[in-house]
Parts: sequence; structure tokens; C-alpha cells
Amino acid sequence: MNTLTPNDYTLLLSVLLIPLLGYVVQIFVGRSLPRKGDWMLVGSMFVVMCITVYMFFVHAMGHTGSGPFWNESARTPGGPVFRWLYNTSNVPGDQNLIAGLLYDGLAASMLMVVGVVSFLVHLFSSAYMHGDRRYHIFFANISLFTFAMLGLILSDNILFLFVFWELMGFMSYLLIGHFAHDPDSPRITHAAAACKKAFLTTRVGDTCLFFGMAMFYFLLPREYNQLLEQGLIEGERALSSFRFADLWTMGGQIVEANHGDYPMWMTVAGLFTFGGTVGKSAQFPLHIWLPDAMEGPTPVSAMIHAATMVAAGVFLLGRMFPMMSPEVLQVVIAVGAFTALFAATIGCTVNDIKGVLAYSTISQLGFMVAAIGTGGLGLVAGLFHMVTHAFFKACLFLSAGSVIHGCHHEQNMQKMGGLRKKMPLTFLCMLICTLAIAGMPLFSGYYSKDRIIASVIDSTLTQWRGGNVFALVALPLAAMLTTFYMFRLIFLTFFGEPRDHHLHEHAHESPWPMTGALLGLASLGLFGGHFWLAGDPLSINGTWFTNLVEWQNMYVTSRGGSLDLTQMNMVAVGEHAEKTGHIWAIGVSMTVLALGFFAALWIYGLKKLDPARITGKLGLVYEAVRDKYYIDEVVNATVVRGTMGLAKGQTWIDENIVDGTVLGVGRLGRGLGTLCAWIDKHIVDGAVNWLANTTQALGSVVRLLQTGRIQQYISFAVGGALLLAAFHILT
Amino acid sequence: MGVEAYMGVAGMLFVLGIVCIISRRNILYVLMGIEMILNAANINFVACNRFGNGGVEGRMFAIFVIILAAAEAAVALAIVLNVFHLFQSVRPSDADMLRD
Amino acid sequence: MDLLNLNPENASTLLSWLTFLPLIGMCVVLMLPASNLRAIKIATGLFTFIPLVLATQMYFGTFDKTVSGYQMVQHFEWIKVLGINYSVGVDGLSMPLLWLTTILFFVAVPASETVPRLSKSYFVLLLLLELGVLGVFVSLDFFLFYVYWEVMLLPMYFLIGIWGGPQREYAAIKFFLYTLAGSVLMLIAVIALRLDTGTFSIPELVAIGKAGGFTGPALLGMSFTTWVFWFLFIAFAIKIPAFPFHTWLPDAHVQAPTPISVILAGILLKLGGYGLLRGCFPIVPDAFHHFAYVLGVLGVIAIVYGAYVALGQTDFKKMVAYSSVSHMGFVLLGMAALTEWGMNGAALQMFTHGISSAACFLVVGVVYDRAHHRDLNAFGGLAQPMPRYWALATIAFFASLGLPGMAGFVSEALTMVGAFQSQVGWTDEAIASGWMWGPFQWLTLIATIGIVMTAAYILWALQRVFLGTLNEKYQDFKDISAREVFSLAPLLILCIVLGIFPWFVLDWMEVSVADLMQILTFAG
Amino acid sequence: MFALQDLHLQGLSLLSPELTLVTTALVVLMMDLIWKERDSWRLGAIGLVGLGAAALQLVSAHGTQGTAFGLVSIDNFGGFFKLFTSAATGVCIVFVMLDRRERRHRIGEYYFLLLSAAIGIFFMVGTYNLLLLVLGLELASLASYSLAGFHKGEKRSAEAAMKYVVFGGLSAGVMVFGISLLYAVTGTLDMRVMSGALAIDPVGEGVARSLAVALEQSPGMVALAMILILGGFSFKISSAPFHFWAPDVYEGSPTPVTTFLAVASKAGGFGALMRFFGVLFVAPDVGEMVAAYRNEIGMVLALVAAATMTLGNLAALRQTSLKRMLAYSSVAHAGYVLVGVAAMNQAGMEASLFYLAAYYFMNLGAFGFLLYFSGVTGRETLESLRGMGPKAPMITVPMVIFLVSLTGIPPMVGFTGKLQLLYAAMGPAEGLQLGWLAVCLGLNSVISLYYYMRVVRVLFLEDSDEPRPEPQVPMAVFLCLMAFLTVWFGLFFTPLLDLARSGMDLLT
Repeated sequence: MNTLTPNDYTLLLSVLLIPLLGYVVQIFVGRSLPRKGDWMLVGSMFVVMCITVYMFFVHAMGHTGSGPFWNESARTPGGPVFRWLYNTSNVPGDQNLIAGLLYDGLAASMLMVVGVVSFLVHLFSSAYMHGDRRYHIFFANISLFTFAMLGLILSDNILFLFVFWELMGFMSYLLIGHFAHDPDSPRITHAAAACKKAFLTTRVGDTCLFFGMAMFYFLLPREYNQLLEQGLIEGERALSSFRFADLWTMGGQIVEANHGDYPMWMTVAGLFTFGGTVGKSAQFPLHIWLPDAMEGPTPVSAMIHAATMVAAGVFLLGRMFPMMSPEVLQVVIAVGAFTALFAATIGCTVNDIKGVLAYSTISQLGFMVAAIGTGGLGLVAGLFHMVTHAFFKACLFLSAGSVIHGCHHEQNMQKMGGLRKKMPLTFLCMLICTLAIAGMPLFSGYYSKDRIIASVIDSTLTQWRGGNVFALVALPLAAMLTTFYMFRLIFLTFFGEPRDHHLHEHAHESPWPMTGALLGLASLGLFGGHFWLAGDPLSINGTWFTNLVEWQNMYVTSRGGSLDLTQMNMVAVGEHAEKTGHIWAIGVSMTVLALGFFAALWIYGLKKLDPARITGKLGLVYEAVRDKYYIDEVVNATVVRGTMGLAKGQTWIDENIVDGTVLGVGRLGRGLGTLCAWIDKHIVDGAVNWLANTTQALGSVVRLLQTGRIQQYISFAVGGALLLAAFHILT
Repeated sequence: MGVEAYMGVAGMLFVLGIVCIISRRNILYVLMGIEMILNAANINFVACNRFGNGGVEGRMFAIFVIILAAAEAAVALAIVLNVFHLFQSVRPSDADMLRD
Repeated sequence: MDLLNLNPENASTLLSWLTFLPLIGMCVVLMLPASNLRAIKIATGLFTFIPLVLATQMYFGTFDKTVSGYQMVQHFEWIKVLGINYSVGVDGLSMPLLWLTTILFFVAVPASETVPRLSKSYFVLLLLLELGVLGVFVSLDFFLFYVYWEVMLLPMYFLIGIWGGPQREYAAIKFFLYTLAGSVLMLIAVIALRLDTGTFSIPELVAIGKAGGFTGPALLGMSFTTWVFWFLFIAFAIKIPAFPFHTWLPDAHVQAPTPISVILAGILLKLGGYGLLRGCFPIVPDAFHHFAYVLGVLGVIAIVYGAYVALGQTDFKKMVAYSSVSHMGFVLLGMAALTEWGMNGAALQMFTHGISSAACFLVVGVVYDRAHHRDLNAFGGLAQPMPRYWALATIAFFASLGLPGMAGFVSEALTMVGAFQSQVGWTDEAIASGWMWGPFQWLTLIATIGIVMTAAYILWALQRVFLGTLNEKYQDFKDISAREVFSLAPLLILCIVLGIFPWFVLDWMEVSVADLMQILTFAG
Repeated sequence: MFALQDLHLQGLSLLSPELTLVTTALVVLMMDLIWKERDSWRLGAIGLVGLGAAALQLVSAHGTQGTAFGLVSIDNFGGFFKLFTSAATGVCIVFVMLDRRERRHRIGEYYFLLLSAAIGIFFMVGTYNLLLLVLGLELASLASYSLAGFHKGEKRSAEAAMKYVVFGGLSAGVMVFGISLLYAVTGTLDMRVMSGALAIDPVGEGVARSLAVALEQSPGMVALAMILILGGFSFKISSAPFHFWAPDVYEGSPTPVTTFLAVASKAGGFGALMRFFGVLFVAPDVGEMVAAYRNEIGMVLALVAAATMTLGNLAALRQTSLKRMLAYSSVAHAGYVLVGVAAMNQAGMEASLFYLAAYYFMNLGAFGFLLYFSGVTGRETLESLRGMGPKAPMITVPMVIFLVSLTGIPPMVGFTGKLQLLYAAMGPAEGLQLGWLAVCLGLNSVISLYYYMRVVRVLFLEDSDEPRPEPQVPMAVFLCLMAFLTVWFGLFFTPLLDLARSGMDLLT
């Protein structure tokens, strides 16, 4: 269980505090520091990386303690905790949110990945962003962004995960909108729109997540205690809690008491929670923000799309996995697989070099989500893919950035070509990572992707469900398309004759920080998969990573007991089934790799086949794909327009109905003369105005009595007196 | 002939007085209407005094009312005269400067 | 719990000092010559600063946040014949708001620099207004409460009506009429209570209500407590402002000068919520129980509807005004949920919204002072000439958007979770059939729309004002000045501090909220 | 023989305030003939001294009970109104002295008429005998008629006087006729005899019946009589349906006279009315027959009150003349005061007395403001006040206080008055439901806010390039004093409460 000492926790805490401190210093004095303070932040990120790596190798990897690797500072005497809501003692425990650090296998590996990648990205940016007019602000923001991701990984309860989650969204808002302040940037208006779009779209998912969170927080202990009263569970009453461990414990026991099936509300809550993943990890249909996020500077894209932001969704899925009922997991598989395929098709048609990578990111995320949906080993595979993907996708983005940098911010691949002589290092790195993402054996991507396909096959073999079957078809296809468009990118960019000679003349290799970062990441893209495998390249079971993030371990740990695996919608994977699944997977991935590669080679490498002909054949289909299936247009037409229309309508209602209900009556009261006055701003709006109008109208009616004729007065008076007398005598 | 007859007469006189006040077009008649009302009251007082208790209050009241009427008439006539000077009219409805 | 512990050892005159310091300041300012505006400003600043110091000392020093009941109580007979007492005291609900009041009034003085036609009487009225607000927060006697409540009206009328925008007279009288209509209802309810129980003292009324001691007659088929509840509720709902009664707010806000909008949004709206917590719910808890879901519906309507209307605005200030409507909806929702978290969230929301909306109005004021218009569509790219302003504005607006790590999030999260936990209107069979779902769960679900819409209008406004291409008209705008930062900074710091350490206020409220919940749930 | 003389002397001593006023009036008249001054401060001073002396005697006689000549009865209730009247009359005289347009005219008679009207009111509020009540009422009215028409050359003044006299004559007649009917059924003119408080008639020696008996024998007659008498009163207090004269007469009369009519004579009317209904119905030991009838009367009064305040406020909403607006507002206030009477119990009566006291301060202040500005600008329209607020703060800031107090907003005395009235309306005599009246009162104060604030708005929220009006120190001092008292009694109104309560010896 707990193998960390309070000192280790302080070290982990420093991982959070260093970037935060860096941000604060930078935001206030950064402008006046030499080199605008970038060295400070790069240095601090270097320290962070060292700490994470140290923690990983010393504690996580060298974990030999009894039971799985699982540390909660809140459960460690003397461990650092953060009392959030209340600081007084006299508050019931379920209200007093105490946040702590959670350092388990998943956190450890993810933490290290983020540390490494973000350090390299910082290093890269120090050269790439050079001369930017908001250089210091950029560095401050990106380091706070890293802080948010690190906090998200380390938080031991879902509420704080949500807090950092939102903070990350906010920082992405600022970073994507970086150029929206820059009058020199040609994309200023796009950036302004893009950052808003990114935040809003993810915000939709976040709200779902929040609601799902609330449901778990409230309903889980209720159900638990009910079962407790019915005697179906033994133990003491549970209090509401946001802590993952408690959630899993209660959830598991509830499921156990229900003989393995989940209560209905848990499905609903799980779906809401998954909504968060859909938003952050850019799953269909909330993926629309991600391609626009390319408006941000390239390092930001690398951060967002590789290690940090989009990974958060998958990370959440991994954390909340035990709470996901089979129904939810079916949805997860379906959404993931569909996204993978659908984004891959778009990727084949995009000409913007960063656009290709963006869609490939969406597609790869689809892979991870779908894998997690298959459960069991799939979870392992998905998280594993998240790790490897972080390496090679970051590398790809940075190399793309280097290409763009070399070509003076030209992003259209059709204008490039033949750059491999000009920038060999970039080419090398890009090639390695392309092979990795394509799933070339012995490259990092291979292990994870192969594992994903294997788990899909296995789960399909054991449980013949719609989602699995669909995934079984969709994922290999997506893999093939991935290979295709990635090599398309390679061929268009680096091979063949330069299409734009002017561009070609001035193209140049990037300075050392960029290439250095590239090489670092490329090596990770190459070997990043291996050292998880404990030197057993072909093994599936018993590998180190499996042990590390094996979800049963997390689960068992948190419950402090053992559990029959079949109860957690887990495929009971026997030796045999696995081997077959694995062998099949190798075959499938090899085939699709070959197909994709040769297609790309045929069309773009050897130019045997003019792409125009294919597109011409495909016709409308191609246009649909090229225009991203018109998703943006549809969303714009329906959601955005609808919302604005609604808003306008409600404003109108507010001005004319709620206020002016009475305006009508007021008009009647004031007679025809004021009929035209309703346009008048002073008269429109306001039940008060109505009141005023009607009362004033009554006033003028009353004044009609004051004719000034004494005899009429007297007759009125006598009439009134008679009325009174009548009333008085009759009652 | 009981007190009711007298009171009936008084009531008629009262109503007539009010009608006169409301309807006549000459301010002097209006004042007369007021006198009629007061006299209606007087009839009541005297009659009730005669038929009712043996006290003097009724008669006292009647006498005082007559005096009142005289005083009021004096003031009223002075005012009416002033009005006639200024408005050149005895129609009460002609003086309607003060109105909404 | 001891409702009104008048034991001498915790009696003190501090609160009276706090309340009447502005009055003294008013007299001092009246003494000063009208020509010497500078001296007047300094004096006003001084006499808003001393209460701030005093309140801060109370907040951190004198006030003991662990004991329940009222503290620093002062109590003596005022008008014996009618049983009217001068009794003041604070508990965890009023203390933070009291502090907030002093803060915002102090902030409002430097913010008044740019008010046109600024004159001596402006500051006199400002101080008079502070007197009224502080008085409402400290008074424990309904008569006293009402007096202070009305004392606020006239200064506000003048402050909007004289120093306001083009339609100021209309907005001012609208504000005045609306509020007075509400006050009259309150007065009638108070008198009914007095006739029924023979006391004006709020704690005693609470005790009697808790014991179900009201004997008033039922009218038109509605019970006495129901009448009292609705009269009081409408009176306070107009101030909040709750959904159907909110239309005075946009006019008042748009017409009022910046510092007055700050005070209006920051404190005067809170008086409504505070009144509900102090003077309405605990007195007639049974009626409150009975109508809690109505309140919840009103709150959610305000949240969603307000957000949508804000989205539809083209006037920057009007947008912020409607955002106040939306945010105060959370207060109502949280209270109506009848859960610890909901109540805490509502109470905290009053504080946090007081800070963030005030900051937003200051931000709007900054740009208005430079551009002299507030049309969202006419701006653009202002972040380029004024980066520091953009940074501060971003903090302010994301705080009111409810970004985690900032004040707004805590209260909204508490409110939402609390509302979701609410069991108001649950049927037994619903509970039996594990599907634990009721009206408030739906309401919470609907309210999430409001949250998304809030993000929408705030982000859209930020984009239209700050990002994108710069309108060259505004090329040479000065960045935010030191004075403006001085008035804005404290609020923003509080926004962030409260986001990270919400216990900074919650601890103070917790005990009183627990007592309140104990009273409220007692009836149900 | 001696006993008789003693009786006379004692009676005269009880009547000393009245006698003081009579002598003062005559002295003023004579000195006017002797001095022959157009513009005399001295006459006014004499009048003030006389009023002051009367007031002093009233204060010293506070608490003494007694009856002079079986007609004039001395008690705190009457004392309250006499004090009120003398104070109000004094203020009116001050106004005359301050208003140079008034001093064109036969100044002595002016003071004389004011004083004799006050004398009339003294007798009107100080008697249980309907005959003396009518006499006093008529004396006050006759003086007021001539005062209303005092500006001989002015059409408006003359018209006002004409309307006043015709309407007054009518309502006097109506009242007298009602009294005759009441006499017919009870056979007495003394309220206490009617109520059964006194067994034998102190003056007349006839056989008398109490009201309870009369109610059994001929309820219709009694009802008719009540309505007719109420008509007479409601002319005096300018409440519906006999309020139509009020706006015109108030507008047409000279402002000091308007003040007198709106404050002193209105209060006098209330004094008589409250004594009448109080003794007959509210007194503690009325039989259940009368108690049942009391509630019907209370309902009638409540209707009258509601109608009066609503009509007054609505009509005031859109006035352009400040004077006429104040006229309507004083009509509305008559309605407010009636709420207390309609409650038909001691608390209600107290509330009415309290509100009258409050009304004294704020309304006199408002009329003083009107007098000042009509004297400065020569006009009485709201327009003429545009932007005056900052230019004469010592005059206008008190006006704001008066208006706020008239609206009934704390911490002004008007609010505490309204509080008592609401109080009374919500806790009336048992068997009487006046909750609706309370709501009506509340809504009316909201409506009234609208037109009162119009004045404030014109004064402060609008701008003009009119010159700064020349100051008039005594008026400013007076207004500030009134404003101070308005606020002071709003915060510490115990003395007023005690005063009102002490007036309740009427009901014992």
C-alpha cells in the first residue's frame, strides 16, 4: 500500500508549486528579466521533469512493496493535505473537503510523461516564440497550463480534478487566443474566435461532468447506506465523498450487492461523466474545438494535443472506470471507434500540415476511448496508448512547427516538398514518429495500438455486443487511414520536387533548442514503448505497465479486499483467448500498416495515381469529407444560431411582455392619445410604467369630476351621500 | 295629526331645497335652497319638541338656526355681490376658473 | 441554541459605532466648504476607511466564529409604548456581508473620481447610504430593520437620479417605486406579526415561529403564516431581484454611475437575500417548507432566463446587470434546496457575487470612461492598447463566470450540489424505488444550462471588447490607471483568495447556517 | 345666589383660553382702527401673543376635567385640538406676516377673522352639545368664507369664496337636518345622554332616550341621521363625498388661508367628528346593540376613508400646480386620518390623533415652502421650481423631508403616523375586518410617492438658468425647525404618543 514518506509527498507537492511560483514571478516581473524570463521557466520545468522522473524510477518502477502501488497523502500520517471548504473542526466530515495527493501507477507514469514533454515543449518554445510581442506572457501562461495538468494528475478526488480541469480549459483559452492580441498576426480574428470556441465547447462537457460528479457524490452514499440498512452490505455508514477510493469502494460494494449489475442512476451518472471526456478529449460531436485550436502557437498545440489537455479526458475515464456500467462502456466504445474512423477520413483530405495532425489527434483519442470502453486489458491498452501517443504526437507537432518555422509560417503542404535535404533533423524525427503512430513494430506506437486492437478482438470474442463489433471493424480501418495520411504528409512535405521554389530557397533548419527538443521526443517516440515492457517485446500479460496501471489493482487496493473480476463487466480473459486475440491483432495491424503505406506511396510518393482522379470519382463524398462533414456548419446553424435566437427572443420578451404586460392596459387607460406612445422608450418597459400609466389614467378620470361647476359638485356630493346611505341602510 | 306629518313636510322641504340648489341657474335661488334646508330642519325641531319631550332644546335650536341662516345669508350675499362684480353674472356655473 | 443572548459580557457598542461612523462622516463633510472638493473626497475616504478598519477588526478579532447566536449585541428600549427596541447584533450571516459593505463603500470613493457633475452632496448621500446598509445588516429589531431599509431609498434615488445617465430620472423613480411597493408589503407583514405576537424582535419572532406560536386568522383560504411569508418574500424578492420583479434592475444599473452600480450590485441586492435568511424563512419556516419548490423554480428561471437575456444584450453594462439577475438566482435556488450545502452556497454566493459583480461594474466603468459608450459591438481589440486592463478584466469576468480557483465557482458548486441533494418534494415511493429523483434534481439539471450560457455571454463579450482587430478610434487609449487599479485590486484579490480558501468566509458562516438549517428543518 | 355666581366664575375660569382669544381678536380689531397701518407687524405680534397665552393656559389646564355651563366641557381630548388649532393659527399668522402680498389688504380684519375662526373651532371641539357644536362650526365656517374671499379684487379668490359658502351652507344644512332627525329619535342634543353616559340632560329638562333605545325603535331614522351628520363633518374635513370644494377653494384662497383650512379647520372637523362617534360608539360601556351598529358605521367610515385617499392621490398625480397638488394631498390625508376613526377603538382614535400631530409638522412645512416660492417667483406651478434645489438648499432640503414624510417613509414622523394607522386598521374593534383598508393605505402611499417625488425631481434632478431666489431668513428658519421636528419625532415619537394617549380621556 502506502510506500511514500511525507518527504516524498513534499517532493510531489513541489512538482505543483514550482510551475505555479514560476508563473507568479513571471507574470509580475517577467518583462523586466533578461530574455524576458524564459530561462527561469525552462529551468523550473527542467527541475520538475527531474523530480517526476526521479519519483517514477525510484518509487513507482522500483515498487516492491506488498500489494499494488497506491499512495494517498490524505491517508498517510503527516502527508500534506489541503482543507478546502472549511477550516474549522466542527464541520461534518462529508462537508469538509480535504484534498490530498494521489500517487499511483497511472499518476506516476502520466506525471512523468507530462514532466518530460512539457519541459521539451518549453525548450522548443524558447526558440520558436522568439520575438513574439507577448513572449513573457506566453511563457507564464504555458507554465500555469502545465501546473494545471500536473495538479489534475495528482489530485486524489474528482472535485479537485474538476478544478484543475477547468483551470486547464481557461489556460487553453488564453493560449489559443495568444495571437488574438497580436495586430501583426494575420490570424488575429480567427484566434479570437477559436479560443472562445474551445472554451465554450469544452465547457459543455465540463458541465456534464460536474453534474455526473454531483450525482455520484449524492446518490452513491445514499444507495450504499440503504443497502447497509437492508443488510446486503456489512460495514459502517458511508459519508458523501469525492475521493476516488471512496467512490470505487462504495460503487464496487453496491454492484456486488446487486449481483454484478449497476443501478440505473449509475448509468446516467456515468454517461454524464463521460460527457466530460467527450468535451475535453474531443470526441464526436464535441470535437469541433480541436481543429480550430490550431490557431494557437505550435508549441501550444503540441502541449494541448499531446500530453496535457486532451489526455485529461482519457485520464478521467481511466480514473472513473470502475464506476462505468456496461451500458456506459458500450456508448464509450461506440463513440470512440466512430470518432477514430471519422476523424481519420477527414485527416486524409486536409492540406494544412497542422490540420492533419489535429485530426490524427482526434482519431488517436478515439482509439484510446474505444479501448477503455472494451474494459479489462483494454483499459491498460488505452492508457498505454495515451502515454506513447503523448511522445510521438508532441514530436510530430514540434517537427511540424519546425517545418513551419523553416518555411516562414507557411502551413500548406501543397506548397512544400523536397524539404528533407533542407532540414534533415526535422525530417528524421518526423519520420520516426510517423512510423510510431502508424504502428510500425518495435516503435512505441506499435505496442499500444496493437494492444488496443487485441483487446477489442478479445472483448468481441467474449461478449458479442454492438459496440465491440463496430469497434472491431472501425479501428483497423482507422489505423489504415492513419498510416495513409501520415505518409501522405511525409511525402508531400519532404519528398518530391519543391512546388514553391521561393519557399524552398529560404527554408532552413531550426536552431538547436528546437532540434534538441525534437531529437529528445523522437527518441522517446522510438523507445518510449519499450521500457514499460520489462524487456518482453511480445508479451501481454505480466508486463510492467500492465501491473502498474492494472485497474483491478487500483480497485482492489481501494477496497482493501478482493473481488471477482466477472462482476466488473470485465472480460474473463483466459490465457488462450488472449494469445489468439494478440496473434490476430499482430496480423491485422501489419496488414493495415502495409495497405496504408503502399497506398500513400503509390499516390503521393511515386505519383502513380493523381489524387484528383480519386477525389473526382468520390465526388460529393470527398467534398463532404473535405468540409469536415459540415459539422461546424451544422453546429453553427443549429446550436449557435438557436441560442442567439433564443437569447434575442428572451430579451424581446423581457422588454415587451414581462415589463409591458400591462402596457396594453396602460394604453386602454390613457385612451387613444397614447396609442402611438408605446414606441416611446420612456413608456415601454416596466410593470411599474404600467402601474404609473393606469394610475395616472385613473387620475385623469378622477379629475374629470373636478369640473369647476359648484352645482355639479353638489350633485356629485349628494349622489355620493345617497350611495353611502343606501350602503349603510341596506347592510 | 302626528309628528310624522310634520316630519314628512320637513323631508319634502329638504329634498326640494337640494333640488333647488342643484338645478337653479341663479345663485340667489341657490342660497334660498340652503335656507329651505335649514327651515326643514327647523320644522323638525319644533315639531319634535312639541310632540316629543317637554324640553326647550328643540325650540332653542330652531331659534339659533334662524340666526345662523341670517348670518350666513349676510356673508353669502356679500360674497355673491363680489362675484357678480367680477364675473358680471349670477350664474354659479359661470364661475369655473378653478378646475382641473 | 441561544437565540438572543443579551448577557452583558458579550454586549458591546462596537456595532453602533460602526453604523453611525458614516453619519459622523456625513456631518463632517457637510461642514466642509463645497468648493474644496478634494478635502471632501479625502474626508469621505477617511470615513469609509475607518468603518472598514473597524469591520476588519471585528471580522478577524472580536467576532467569535465558533459560537452560535448573535454577538456584540446591544439592546435597549427605544420606544417603550410600542415595544420597539434598539437591538443590534451580528451572527455568521451578517458579519461577512457587513465586512463586504465596508469594503465596497471604501472602493466606491476612488471610483467616484470620474462621476460627472461630482459635488459635495454626492458624498453626503453616499455616506448616508452606507449608514442605511450597515444598519440593515446589524439590526435585530424588525422596526429598526425597516427604518434602515427605507433610509437607503432616498440616497439611492438621488444618486441615480442626479448623477446618472440620460434616462436617470426614469430609472430612479422606477427603483424607488418598486422598492417602496415591496417595503409596504413588508411593513404590513411586520405589523401583522406584531399584532399577533406583540413583539418586533426578530429573534423572538423566530422562536415563536419555531414553536408554531402564530395564532393569526386565515384570510381568503390562506393561512396567516402563508400571507406573512408571501408578503415578506415579495418584499425581499424585489430587492434580490427574483424573476418577475427584476425589471427595475437593468434600468437602475445602466443609468447609475459606476460606483453606484458597484454598490447596487455588490450590496443592495444582497440585502434581499439577507432579508430572506434573517427575516422571512426562519420566522415562517412551515410556509417556507410548503413553497420551497416555488422558490427553487423562480431561482432557476432567474438563472437561465437572466443568462439568456444577458446573452442578447448589446450594452456592456446591461449585460452585467442581467448577469446579476442570473447569479442571484443561485442564491434563491440554494436557499430553497433546504440543504446544508445549498444554504452555505447561497450565503457564500451573496458574498462572492458581491465581489465579482462589483469588479465587473468597475471594469465596465473603466472602458466607459474612455469610450463614453458601452456598445459591445463597437469595441474590439482593446487588449492591445491596454494589456493590464485586459488582464484585470479577465480575472473579474472569469470570476463571475464561475471558474474554479475563483470565488464564483465555490458558491455555485456548493449551490448546485446542495440543490441536487435536496429532498424537497420527494415522494416516498420515489425513495423506495431507488430512483432517487425529485423536482430539485430536475431544477439543478436545468440550471446547468444557465452555467453554460454564462460562459457563452461572458466569453462573447470579452471577444467583442478585447480580442480581434483593434478599432483604430481606440488606438491611443490609456491603459488602466493606478487609481482604477487601486479600486479594482482588492476585489480581484478577494476573488482569487476566496476561490482557493473559501473557508475564509465559510468558516464564519458555518455555525449560523447550521443553526438556521436546524430551525428550518425543524418545521419540516 | 352666591352658588350661582361661583358657578359662573368657575365656568368662566374654565373658559379662560376662549376668552383670551376673544379679547385678543377684539384688541386686534381696535388697534387696527387706531393705528391705521397697512403693513403692520405689531398686529400680528398681538395676535401671536394672544394665541401664546391661550396655548399656555391650555397646557396648564392639561388634565383638568370639567363642564362649563353644562355645555362646554374641558378635557384633554378637546385640549389637544385647541392646542393644535392655536398652534396652527399662530403659524398662519406668521405666514401672513411673512407674505408681503397679503399685507396689502385690511390686515386687522385678516387677523381678526383668523382668530375668530380659531374661536369657533375651540367651541366646536370642546362640547358634547350638538347645538353648540353646530354654532362653533358655523362660526369657524363664516370666518373662513370671508377669509377665502379676502382678496376682493381677484376673480379666483371670489370664486373660491362663492363655492365655499354655497357648499358650506349646503353641508351645514344637511348636518342640521341630520341632527334634527337624531333629536327626533332621542329627544336630546347631548351626546353623553344619547350614549347613556349621563342619565339626565344637563341643559334641557325633557325626557330623553339613549341611542340604544332609538336604534330599537327606528333604526332607519338613526342611520339616515348618521349619514347626514357624517356629511356635515366630511365637508369640514374635506373627505369624500363632500370633498369637491376643497381643491378649488384651496387653490383660490390666499395661501395662508389655505394653510388654515388645510390644517386647523380640518383638524377641528376631526375633533368634532371623533368626539361625536367616539362618545356614541367607541366608549367602553356601549351595549351590544350599539356595538353591532358601531361596526356598520365603522365600515361606512372605512369606505369613506378609502374613497377619499384614493381620489385625492389619483387626482394629485398629474397636477401641474404645486398648490393644487398639495390641496389634493391634504384631501388624501383626511382619508388617512379617517382610517384611525374607522377602526372604532381606542387604538384607532390614538392613531388618528397621532397622525394629525404628524400632519401638523409636515403639512405646515410644505405650505411654508409653497408660500416662499410663490412669493419669490409669483407662480405656483411646478415648472417655476425647476432646478431650484441646489440654489436654495435651506428651503428645498426641508421640503424634501416634508415630502418624504408625507409619503410615509422612515425615519420621518409621517411614517410613524402611518405605522399607527396601519396598526389600527389591522387591529380594529372586534367584528370589524379592515385588512383591505390597510392594503389600500399601503398602495396609496406608493401612489403618493409618485407625485411627491415629482416635486423633488423638478427641484433637484432638473436644471434651469433661473436666478437664485433671494433668501428669506425667518421662513428658512421656520422650515428648518419644522424639518428637524419632522425627523426628530420620527425617531423619538414617544412624546407625541403620550399626547395622543392623554387625549383618550374622551372615552372614559
